[in-house]
Amino acid sequence: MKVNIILFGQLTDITGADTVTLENILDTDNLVSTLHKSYPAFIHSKYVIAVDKKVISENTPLLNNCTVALLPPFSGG
Amino acid sequence: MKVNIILFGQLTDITGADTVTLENILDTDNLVSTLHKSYPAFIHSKYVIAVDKKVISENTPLLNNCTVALLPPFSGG
Amino acid sequence: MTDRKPKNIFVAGPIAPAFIGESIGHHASKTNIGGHSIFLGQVRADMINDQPVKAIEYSTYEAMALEKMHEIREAIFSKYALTCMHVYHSLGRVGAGEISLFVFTSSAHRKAAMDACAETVERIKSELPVWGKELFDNESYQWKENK
Amino acid sequence: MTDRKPKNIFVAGPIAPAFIGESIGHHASKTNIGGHSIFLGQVRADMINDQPVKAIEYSTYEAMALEKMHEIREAIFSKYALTCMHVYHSLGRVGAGEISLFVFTSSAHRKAAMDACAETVERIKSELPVWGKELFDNESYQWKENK
Repeated sequence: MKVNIILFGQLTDITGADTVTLENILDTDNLVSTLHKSYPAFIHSKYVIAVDKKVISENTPLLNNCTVALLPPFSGG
Repeated sequence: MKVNIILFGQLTDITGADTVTLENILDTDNLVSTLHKSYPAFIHSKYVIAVDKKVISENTPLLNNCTVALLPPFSGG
Repeated sequence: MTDRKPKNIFVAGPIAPAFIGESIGHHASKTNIGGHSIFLGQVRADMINDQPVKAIEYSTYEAMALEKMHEIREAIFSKYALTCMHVYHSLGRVGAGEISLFVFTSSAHRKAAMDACAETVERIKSELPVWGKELFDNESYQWKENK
Repeated sequence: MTDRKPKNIFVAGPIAPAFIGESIGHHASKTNIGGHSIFLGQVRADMINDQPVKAIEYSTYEAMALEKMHEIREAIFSKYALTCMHVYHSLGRVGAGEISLFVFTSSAHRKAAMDACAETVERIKSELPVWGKELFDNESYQWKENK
């Protein structure tokens, strides 16, 4: 499956874009390992993964049309 | 000694005035007993005594020109 | 401990919302501030014996209140890393829905401002010689008691 | 638990002090309110590597932030006896000395408003997907980290 990932904050400095698209992704563990291969700088980045606007804490299967976002530490306020 | 006492809040309802003057007063215990004779309603009133703007907690001698104030419970804010 | 002079905190009548906005705006040049904490006391139209409170008329023992407020201010400044503190309290008549107390603290990091504001409000309520007379429509009144 | 709809909290650029004054004034008709608590976040001109922060540029994951803010609001309303709550957060550029966060809670008695305001600010800082980019004079920047 093809997954569009939206990126925020300092993570956009790594990719130079607000979104990246990865191919052949089944779940979030799979997404992370593919991402780390394409963009090694992510290995040392702090971020959490949100699937459909909910932060996940364990491997999560990705369905068609789901929204995946990578969120670096928040700094609002 | 003659002492002028300033009154606030509900205490002014008892005397009908912001100040009362008592004669032959030596200390605050003396002041309270004289006041209670002149205005029995003070016996049932809640108040603290301030001498020269400091709330006192025990019998305090009153000097010439000192300022005595009777303060009912505060309700500012 | 600095030697701040006792400041007047009392204003005649209600504290205007626009004045609060202006006070906030005056801090734009203090670029070491990261957080402001504000408490506002507003007069409630409490029902007492089936009569709504129309207004509170505030009075004070001013000389003592300003001395006490100075003492509170010094204690708060020595306890918290504040940039500044402003306090205003109404005297005279303040209608229901109007503001009678404005406490405003600022600091580099939010916690100091928030804790200092809360503590200042508690001390003002319990230690300042100020009295509120709750006024009703029929010219009757009742002396307010702080809970 | 009421069914409040997710509200937009985001505003473009700084939050004007006059707007804060107006928001306060809108509560004059709510005569069951006795206390308002307000927190304001202001951009600090921190020195970082000998350069002062000129401004912070805020961005968000808006769909998630509004959903999260709705969840925070519902939790705060169910925990505290609030009359109302208003939250505004800047997006885009906010200069040093300008205001980027405005949290405003009101209640009949002061404690609910004060505690609710403090808890809402903490939750916004730790749970809302918002990012600040600290901008310097020489076009360089650094991503802010909340302590």
